[in-house]
Amino acid sequence: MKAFARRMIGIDRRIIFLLIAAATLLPLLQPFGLPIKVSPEVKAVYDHIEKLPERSVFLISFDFDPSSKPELEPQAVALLRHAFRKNLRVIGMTHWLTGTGLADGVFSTAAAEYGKVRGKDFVFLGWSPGGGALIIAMGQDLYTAFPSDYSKTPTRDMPVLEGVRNLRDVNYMISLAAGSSGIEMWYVFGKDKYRFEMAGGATGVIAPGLYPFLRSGQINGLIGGLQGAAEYETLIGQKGTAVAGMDAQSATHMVIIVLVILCNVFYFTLRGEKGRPA
Amino acid sequence: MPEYLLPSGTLLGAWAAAGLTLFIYSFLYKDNPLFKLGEHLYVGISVGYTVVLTWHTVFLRLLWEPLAKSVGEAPASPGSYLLLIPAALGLLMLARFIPKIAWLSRIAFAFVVGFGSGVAIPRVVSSYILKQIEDTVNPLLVRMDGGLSLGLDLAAPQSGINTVILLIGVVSVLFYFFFSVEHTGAGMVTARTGIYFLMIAFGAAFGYTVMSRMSLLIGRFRDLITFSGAAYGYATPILLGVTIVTLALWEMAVRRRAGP
Amino acid sequence: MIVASILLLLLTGGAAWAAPSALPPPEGFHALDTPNDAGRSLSLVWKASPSDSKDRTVQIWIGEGKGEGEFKIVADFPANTRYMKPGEFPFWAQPAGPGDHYLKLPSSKAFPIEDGKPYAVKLLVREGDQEVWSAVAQATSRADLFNTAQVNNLMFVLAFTGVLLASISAARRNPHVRLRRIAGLDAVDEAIGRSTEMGRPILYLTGAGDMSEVPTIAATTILGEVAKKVARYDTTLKVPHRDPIVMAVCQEIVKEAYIEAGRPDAYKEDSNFFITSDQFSYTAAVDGIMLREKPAANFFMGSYFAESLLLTETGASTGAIQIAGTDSDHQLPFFVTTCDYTLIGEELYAASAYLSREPVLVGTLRGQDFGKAFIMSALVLGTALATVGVIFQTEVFNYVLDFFRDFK
Amino acid sequence: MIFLKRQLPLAITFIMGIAFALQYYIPHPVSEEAITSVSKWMQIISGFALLLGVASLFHVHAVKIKRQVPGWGYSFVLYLGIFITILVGFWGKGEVKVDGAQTAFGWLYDYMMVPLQGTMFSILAFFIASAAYRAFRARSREASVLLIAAVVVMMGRVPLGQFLLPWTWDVTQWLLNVMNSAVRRAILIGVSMGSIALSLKIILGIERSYLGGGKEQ
Repeated sequence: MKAFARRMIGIDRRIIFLLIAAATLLPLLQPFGLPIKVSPEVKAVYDHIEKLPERSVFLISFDFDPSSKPELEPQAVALLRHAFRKNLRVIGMTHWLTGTGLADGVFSTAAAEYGKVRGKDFVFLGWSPGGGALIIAMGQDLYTAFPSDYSKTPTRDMPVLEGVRNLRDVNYMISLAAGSSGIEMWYVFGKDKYRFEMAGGATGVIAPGLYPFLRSGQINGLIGGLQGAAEYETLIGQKGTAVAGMDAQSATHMVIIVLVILCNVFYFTLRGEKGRPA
Repeated sequence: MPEYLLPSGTLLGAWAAAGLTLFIYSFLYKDNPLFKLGEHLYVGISVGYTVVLTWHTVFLRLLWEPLAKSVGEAPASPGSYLLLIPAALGLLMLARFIPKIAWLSRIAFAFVVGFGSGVAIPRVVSSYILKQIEDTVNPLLVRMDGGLSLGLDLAAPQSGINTVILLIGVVSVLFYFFFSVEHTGAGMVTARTGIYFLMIAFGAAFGYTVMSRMSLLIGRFRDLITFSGAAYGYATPILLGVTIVTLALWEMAVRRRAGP
Repeated sequence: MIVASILLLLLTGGAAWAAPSALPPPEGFHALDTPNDAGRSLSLVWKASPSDSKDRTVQIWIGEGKGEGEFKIVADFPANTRYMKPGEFPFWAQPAGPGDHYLKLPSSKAFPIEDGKPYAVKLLVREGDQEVWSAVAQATSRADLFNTAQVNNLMFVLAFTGVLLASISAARRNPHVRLRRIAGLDAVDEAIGRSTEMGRPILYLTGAGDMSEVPTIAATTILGEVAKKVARYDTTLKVPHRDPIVMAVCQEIVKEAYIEAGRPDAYKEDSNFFITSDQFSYTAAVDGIMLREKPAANFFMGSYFAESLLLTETGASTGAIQIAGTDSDHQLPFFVTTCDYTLIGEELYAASAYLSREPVLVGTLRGQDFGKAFIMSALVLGTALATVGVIFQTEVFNYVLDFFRDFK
Repeated sequence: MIFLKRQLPLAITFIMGIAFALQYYIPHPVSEEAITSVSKWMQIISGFALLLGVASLFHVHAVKIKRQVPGWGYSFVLYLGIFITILVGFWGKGEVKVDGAQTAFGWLYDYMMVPLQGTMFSILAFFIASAAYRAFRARSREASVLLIAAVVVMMGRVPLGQFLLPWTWDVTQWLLNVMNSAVRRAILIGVSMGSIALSLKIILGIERSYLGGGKEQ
């Protein structure tokens, strides 16, 4: 027993690496779909979209770049699926130049799933500089802020934008942000002035800092990190990458916990040995 | 090229990305030629990238363009020549290439260090001292329905009981950092309390971070899974095979060399 | 018909009853230059009224000069909002009385406000179909030269400077200050000794910061002390860098240390070398150095980010003694769990004093202790005062507590 | 000469330090402008200094190649990486995208820099596990509380943990909100004392090791 414990306590760390790799990879390939507890702040976003009438205008701003892709892309996919299923008109845009290609890809894939047509059911406006100033410009006139969309089609007279002059005509908007400035900026320059309802989606690191906004009603809902994305996938009944990701999270966390417990068992087995073990 | 394949730029990119990802991961097995290749390439690219970015954002955008623009104005305002100061200081930095006048670089050091020290002082007092005191000093009792009550709700961060715990934590950890007081007697008890606080907080922060680190791994694995599709020409499985075979061959070569 | 006329009577009579003869105009309305700001903004103050409600709105109208020209509306909000927030201003810089309405009116595209030009402002209060104008108030905006709200910050800096200088000069007169042990620093000699015995290099990292950051400066000072010891033991020192200026400074420091240790001949210019400023390629390269050159001791001083665990875990796998020192609180959990010794937070700044035992540095530590003692008492007393304030429902303690608040 | 070598740098440090400490208390736009432009100056100075760094890197690897130390071939790979990146970078004028189309520089960034960075970063996932296995042993009472706190938080963070032990979620919140903030606050206050003291000493010329030793005599 002691010999075994001694060998296990000094185990080759590459075995631990393999365990972690397996615990991550297997759930990704074959999700086991553990139950996900849906939090009220995610439910609020879902409920709001659920209540919107058909052909309402839904604006989604991709305020992140590829480094936050693992957490925010699943959120975007789930939201788009929900919006397309509800037959909303979806407008996409980004404040981050480096996130443009990624955002366009997400749009195309989700739209293809539901047979939605670019220019008629959705439009991806792409990137334009300015940050807060861009939001103000959109609040005054959408067509001067974005004369053409990402694929260089003129925005004026686009069927999807029928009756939309500026941000006041947006029914609901969500900013998926990798920095707290994304959601704050949309609130300060957009919602506060042009009175549309808005929500936020954020990476796990910055989500806790956004709860004050939620409590004060500045945003009506908040999707936080991969967990939030998994909750949204559960709500729309389409378990995707986030649920699989949360399974992988559960698995790796449990692997580490079991490893720590085992190493303490081995450690205490050895402790009786002459004085203190190395 | 078969039709189901993606455009060549993306395809080549997927192969490069998948290959480099696997080369770097091979480091988890042990230091090996593939990792060395990836590592040196990575350092090279990052240095090249920094040089290009510095040239465009610093030399062109911050220095050259404003200078050229304001000198071009007639008459040029004296203020527009101010940018020559950092340029001169930058050149002093380069004096290090000539040992005889290398000491000139100290003037530039002094400028940088002086600025940093000055900027730090009031800002540190504001956000690390006053703000922290402000957030820690809270009344232990709250007035509710006309009566006084000591909030015993551990789940509410602002409750009286949590204020007390917070205060004990801050004071005991601060005491632990005292340098000119020996940790004996009552001092030892306080310092020990401080150490326990430190250890609990470190453990909690460690456990909390696991999730974001695993998210990174999930992200990488997801990319590798994407690249293993037919549209990408089965990049991941093929390159994984190449990596494993190379490692095996290398391992055999090393053993043979080390052998009798 | 009768019913109708009664109804009509009721309605008209009711309306006459519900609407008092007139809305009260806002009392004590005046405008002023926003205190402690960069200019281009005015502030408005008026007294709160018990009848303020969310159904009553207030509009702000502004015009140039004395108000002879045209007025423009710039804001519109319910009458029961925009009060002085408790705690927003310190007691010594209150722009309005407690409970008053207070509104900062910044320059905007709709109405730009310029410094040095007079403006006239008036309020329009509306409820239902009634409305009433306030008197016209005048003010001129200007940029201020000193933020009086931050005077407590400045006082703190000056007081601490005094304490520091006093304890340094005290330490010069009497250099025998007892200091408590810091285990990590006792281990420095052991680590250098072991590297010498094993004939392996010592790896020293100065962190992610540049030369204008204080933890980096602390790391370079410690490097000086370590280099002196290394020079005496005649061991190899390797310092890979992420910032070229830090590299240049460290070259000077290490050279000076070798001269001071009497070994200028043993100094090598390329013991300090640059890799790249990119976080993770730097990490990959340093991990490579650890695996290939197998240093017997790794020092991690200065500020760190996510790379910390990538460095220390690789270092641990090569069996090196690892000593870390950082003020990056978010990385401390990883250093503490993977290094043999960790200097936590402030200990990083104290390290050079411990290693050199110079009176100036030791005196500084004493000064820092005084500072901490002061803050500790402020925390305990502040909590006590705040609690007593709640018990007796008094605001009087704010005159003390405001000194320990951060104002912008 | 001694003045230029010793006193002038100290004087510059003093003036810069005092000026930019006072800047904080001055709301006037001129003071705001001063700090913005001097921050840009710092970037320009480090831009020049980058040349020192690149020279050092070239030197180290040139020596490796000249002496043919083991693995000197990789130094060529490094040179290759630098030259190709600089070449495509200048060719594409430092832009990653022109008119929506990716440049070669952008390709290099998206398909080499980003994956390399992400992969190196993600190795942390493996190391955090191996570090936990090695370090989380109940060697002492301090080590025990550390390991218990870590395990509880790990449980409370994931769905499976919340499902098995529902109370861990609340305890996690409490540990992070109360215990962790207490410690972080104390560390920050201590750190600030140390950093203000060091900054003051530098401004007043008491600490001058950054100029290359030469303590106050």
